[in-house]
Amino acid sequence: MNTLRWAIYFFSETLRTIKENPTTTFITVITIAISLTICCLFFGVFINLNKMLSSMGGEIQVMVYIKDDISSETLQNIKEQITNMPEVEALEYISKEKAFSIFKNDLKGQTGILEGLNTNPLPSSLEIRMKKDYRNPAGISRLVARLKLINDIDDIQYSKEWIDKLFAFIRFVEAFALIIGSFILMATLFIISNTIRLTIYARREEIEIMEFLGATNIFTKTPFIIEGIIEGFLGAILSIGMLFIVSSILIAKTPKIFAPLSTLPFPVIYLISGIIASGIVLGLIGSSISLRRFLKN
Amino acid sequence: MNTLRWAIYFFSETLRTIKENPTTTFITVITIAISLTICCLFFGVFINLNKMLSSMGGEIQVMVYIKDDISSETLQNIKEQITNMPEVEALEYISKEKAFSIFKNDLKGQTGILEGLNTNPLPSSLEIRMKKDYRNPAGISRLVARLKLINDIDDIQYSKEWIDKLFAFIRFVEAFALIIGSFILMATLFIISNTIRLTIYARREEIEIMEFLGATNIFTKTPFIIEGIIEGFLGAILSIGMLFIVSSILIAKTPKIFAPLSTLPFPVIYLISGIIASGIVLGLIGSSISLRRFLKN
Amino acid sequence: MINMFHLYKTYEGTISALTDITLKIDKGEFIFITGASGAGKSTLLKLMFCIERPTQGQIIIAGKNISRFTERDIPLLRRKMGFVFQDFKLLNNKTVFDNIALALRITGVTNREISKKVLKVLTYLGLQHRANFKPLMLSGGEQQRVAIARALAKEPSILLADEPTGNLDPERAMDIINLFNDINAKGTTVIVATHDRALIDKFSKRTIYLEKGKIVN
Amino acid sequence: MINMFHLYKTYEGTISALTDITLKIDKGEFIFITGASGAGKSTLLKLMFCIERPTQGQIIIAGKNISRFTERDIPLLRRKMGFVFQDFKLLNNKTVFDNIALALRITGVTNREISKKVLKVLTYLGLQHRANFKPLMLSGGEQQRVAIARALAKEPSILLADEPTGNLDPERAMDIINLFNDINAKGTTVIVATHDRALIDKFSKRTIYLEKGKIVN
Ligand SMILES: Nc1ncnc2c1ncn2[C@@H]1O[C@H](COP(=O)(O)OP(=O)(O)OP(=O)(O)O)[C@@H](O)[C@H]1O
Ligand SMILES: Nc1ncnc2c1ncn2[C@@H]1O[C@H](COP(=O)(O)OP(=O)(O)OP(=O)(O)O)[C@@H](O)[C@H]1O
Ligand SMILES: [Mg+2]
Ligand SMILES: [Mg+2]
Repeated sequence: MNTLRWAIYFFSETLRTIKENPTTTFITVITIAISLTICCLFFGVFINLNKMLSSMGGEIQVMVYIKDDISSETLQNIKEQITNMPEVEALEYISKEKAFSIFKNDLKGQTGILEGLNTNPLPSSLEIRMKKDYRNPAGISRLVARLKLINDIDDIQYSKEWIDKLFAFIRFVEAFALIIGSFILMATLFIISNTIRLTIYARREEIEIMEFLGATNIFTKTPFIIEGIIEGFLGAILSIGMLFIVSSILIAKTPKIFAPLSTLPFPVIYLISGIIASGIVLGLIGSSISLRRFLKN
Repeated sequence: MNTLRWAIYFFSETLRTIKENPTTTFITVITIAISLTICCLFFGVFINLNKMLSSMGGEIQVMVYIKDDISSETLQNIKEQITNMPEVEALEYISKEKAFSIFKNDLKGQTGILEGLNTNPLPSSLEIRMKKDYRNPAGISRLVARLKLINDIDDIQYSKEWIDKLFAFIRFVEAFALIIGSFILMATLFIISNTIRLTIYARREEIEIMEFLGATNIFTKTPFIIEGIIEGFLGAILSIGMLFIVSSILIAKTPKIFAPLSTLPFPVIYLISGIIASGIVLGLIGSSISLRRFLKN
Repeated sequence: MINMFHLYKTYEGTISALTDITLKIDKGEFIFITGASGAGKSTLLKLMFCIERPTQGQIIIAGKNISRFTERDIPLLRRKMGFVFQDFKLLNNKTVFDNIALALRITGVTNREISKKVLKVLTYLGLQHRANFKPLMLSGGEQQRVAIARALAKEPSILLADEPTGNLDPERAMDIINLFNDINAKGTTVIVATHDRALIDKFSKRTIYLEKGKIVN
Repeated sequence: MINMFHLYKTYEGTISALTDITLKIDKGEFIFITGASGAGKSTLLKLMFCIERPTQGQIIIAGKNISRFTERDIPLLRRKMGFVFQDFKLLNNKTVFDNIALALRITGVTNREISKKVLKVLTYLGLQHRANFKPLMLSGGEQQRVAIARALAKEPSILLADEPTGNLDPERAMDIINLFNDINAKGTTVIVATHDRALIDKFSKRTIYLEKGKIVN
C-alpha cells in the first residue's frame, strides 16, 4: 500500500517535471536517440562488413593433383583419407577429361592454341571445401601438412597469398572497429550522462530546497532517475525510428550485390529490445552519476 | 579607444565565467571535441576508402588485338590514332612473341600442354592505360566506341563486369557515406548547440537581470558568444589531440598493405586548420542559436 | 528543548558571524531574536537547522547533539522542524498547493490528509485563492505567506522563522505573530528572528539581542 | 515627469492587479506607495520600468509614451532609472563590487569612474567590507543594501524602490530613506513602495494608498 503510494507519487512527479520542462526533456531524448543511432549504425556496418569478409573465406579452395597412373582403389583410398580429415567438409573429384574441358572453356576464343594438341596433358584432381571453423591461415597450414603425408599425390595448390591477405584484412577491420568502436561507446556514455547532468544542474536549487524540507536522498533522487529511465526509453524508441529510416534509405540505395552490407545483422526483435535496454540503462546510469554531484551522499 | 575598452571587458568577462563554471565549460569543450572527432574519423575513413577504391580503377586495362598481317606503317598509324584519343594516357605494344612468352609463363608447370605446338597462335596487341578522369564505365564505353572505328583491329577486350562492379561499389560507398555522413553532421550540430543551450539555460536568470539593468541584447549576448567561440576552439584543439591518438593507434595496428586506409587524407596543416575553423564556427553558431531562445529579440 | 553551549561560527575561516553563544530555550517557549543587519540572526537559526555547522561548540536539540549529526541524520531532524526562510526558498515550478503538499509528503502524510491540511493552512493565511498559482505569479507578501504556510502545515514541534514579516503590512504581520502565538499555545516552540520593533514591543516575549555575533542585554 | 492615465493591469486575463490608475508624479517629487500585501504596489512599479506592460491605458515618462515602446527602446529607458527589486535580483556569481560595477558599465561609465562610484555608494551603505563577497555570502539585509547601492550608483533621474527596507532594522531603514531624501534633494524623482508605517509617518511625503488595485484616499 505504502509502496504503491510512493510509486504513484514518484511517477506523477516525474511526468509533471517532463511536462514542465519540455525543452530539456526533448534535448535529452534526442541526444540519447542520436547517440544510440550512431552506435548502432557503426556496429551494424562493422558486423556486416566482417560477416561479408568472413564469407569470402568460403572461396578458399585447396586443390590436390593426383598422379596419372594410379588404380581406382588407390584413388578411393586417397578420397577416404582426405574425407576423414577434421578440416574437410566436402570433396569433389575432377577427372582428367573434365579438367581439359574446363581448360578449353577458359581459353574461349583463343582455341587456336590447342590446335595440334592430341593428348590431354592435365592431371586429375580433388577439390577440397573446408569446414567453416578452419577457413583461416592456421587451419589451412594444418590441412596441407596432413595432405603432404598422403602418397600418390602430385601437387597441392591453394591461394596462400590471397588467404593471408584476406585474413590480415579481417584482423585489420576488427582492430579498427575495436578502436573506433570503443571511442564511440565512451563518447556516447559521456555525452548522454553530461546532457542529463546539465539538465539536473539547471534544477540544482530544487534539490537544495528538497533537502531543506527534510527529504532523504532517495526521495529527492528517485524522480530524476525515473525521468532518466523514461528519457532513455523514449530516446531508444526514437533511435529505432531513426535507424529504420536511415537503413531503409541505405537498403534502397544499395545495389543487389552489396545487399549483405546493409541488411540487419540480427533478428529485428533482438535489435529492438537491445536498443531499448541500452537506452534505459544509459538513462539510469546517466542520471545516477549526475545526481551524485548534487547530493551530499 | 571605446571599442578596445569593450573588447577588454567582454574578454575578461568571458574568462571570468569560464573560470567560474569550470564544469559546464569542460562539458561543452569535451562534447565539441568528441563530436568533431567522430565526424573527422568518419570522413577520414570514407575519403581513404574512396581513394583506395578509385585507385583500383588504375587496374582498368583495355586490350586491342591487332590483325596478324599488317605492315609496320599501319601499326604505327594505329598507335598514333589511339595515342591521340582524349581518354588514353599511355600505350604499350605487345608483340606476338612477347604474348607467347607471357602465356608460357602463366601456364608454369603444366607446359605439357604446349608440347607438339609449333606455331605461335597468339595475336600481337596494344595495352591501353586510361587517363584518371576517364577510368569509369562511361569513359570506357566512349573509348571502346572510338577504337571500334579503327581498321585492322581484330578484337577489343576489357573486363566490363569487373569495372561495373567496382564502380557500383564506389557509388554505393559514396551514397552510404552521404546518408550516414549527413546524419552524423546533423547530430554533431544538434548535440553541440544543445549542450551550449543547456549551459545558457542554467544561467537564464543572469540574462534576465542584465536586461533589467538596461543592457542591450548585444551587450548581454557578446560574452556568451565569445565563450562559445573559445569553447569551440578548445574543443577543436582537444579533438586534434584525440584524432592524433586514435590515428596513431590505428596506424600502428594497420598492416603495411592497408596503410592507405589509415593515413591522413590531407596535409596535416589543412586538417588542423579545418578542424579549428569548424570548432570555432560550431561554437559560434551553437551559442547564437541558443541565445535567441532566451533573449526577446 | 534546545541547548547551545559556547557556540562559534566563522565563515570562510575569517568572517566571524557568531561568538560564544550560550542559550537555553525551553520546550514551548516563544522567543524573538533581534539585532542589526548582519548581527548573526539567520546564522543562529541555520545552525539549529543544520544548514550551517558550528565552528566550535555544541547544540543539543531534543536530547540529541546535532553538532555531531552526519548527513544521514539531518532529514529526520528537519522533518520535525518548520523553517521560514528569509528568502522564502519556494519551488518556482510548483504551485502554491504543491509546494506545501511536498513538505507534508516528505514527512509521510497521506494524500487525503495532505489536501485537508494544505487547504486549512492556506485559509489561515488568506491564500485560498492563490492555491494554483506558481510563486513567480505572487506578490512578495504572498510568497512570504506561502513560505510561512509551508512551515506551519507540517505542525512542527519547533518553528524557526527568519524575518517572516519583512514583506507584510503591519496588520498582516500582527496576524502572523498571533498565529504563531496560537500554535505556541498548543506546544510548539517558536523562535522568530525579526527587525520589527513594533511586534517585539506588542508581544512582550523573551527577546535575545544580537550585536556583531554576541548576545547582549 | 511620470503621467499615468486610466491604467489597467490584468494578469493571465483574469487576475486584476491594477484598476483605472490615473496618477501624475512631478519631476523631483518623493512619493510613497503603500497598501496591503497584493494591493498592486509592485505591479505599478514594474509597469513604470517596462517589466510588465499595461493591459489598458498610457504611461508617459519624460515625454515618452512607454506603453508603445518596442523591445529596442526599453534598455535606454532603464539606464536612466534605478530599480530596487523586492527580491533583490543580484547576480549570484558576481561579487558585490562587480554587481554594482555591471550596472554602471551598462550605462557606459568608464572603468576609472566605476571604481570610484562603486566604492562611494558602498561606503554610504556601510558595505565597504563586503565588496568582494558574493551575494549568497551576505545576510538578507546586506543583500538588500547591495540592491539599493546598485540602483543608486548610476545616479538615476528616477528611482523606483520596491519594499527597500523589509530586511533592515529600523535605524538602517531610516538611514536609507534619509539617503533617498538626499538624492531627491539633488533632483531625483523617488518612488518608494513600502509597508513600513513608521517611515511613512516620519517623512510625511505624498503617499498613494492602494487597495485591491485601486487608489484610495
Ligand atoms: N506574474 C503574475 N501573474 C499572475 N498574477 C500576478 C503576477 N504578478 C502579480 N500577480 C498578482 O497581482 C496582485 C498584485 O501583485 P503585486 O506584486 O503588485 O502586489 P504588491 O502590492 O506588491 O504586494 P506585496 O506587498 O505583497 O509585495 C497579486 O494578487 C498577485 O498575486
Ligand atoms: N555563507 C556565508 N559566507 C560568508 N559570510 C557569511 C555567510 N553567511 C553569512 N555571512 C556573514 O555573516 C554575518 C551574519 O550573517 P547573518 O545572515 O546571520 O545576519 P543576519 O543577522 O541574519 O542579518 P540580516 O538581518 O541582514 O538578515 C554577515 O556579516 C554575513 O556577511
Ligand atoms: Mg538574516
Ligand atoms: Mg510587492
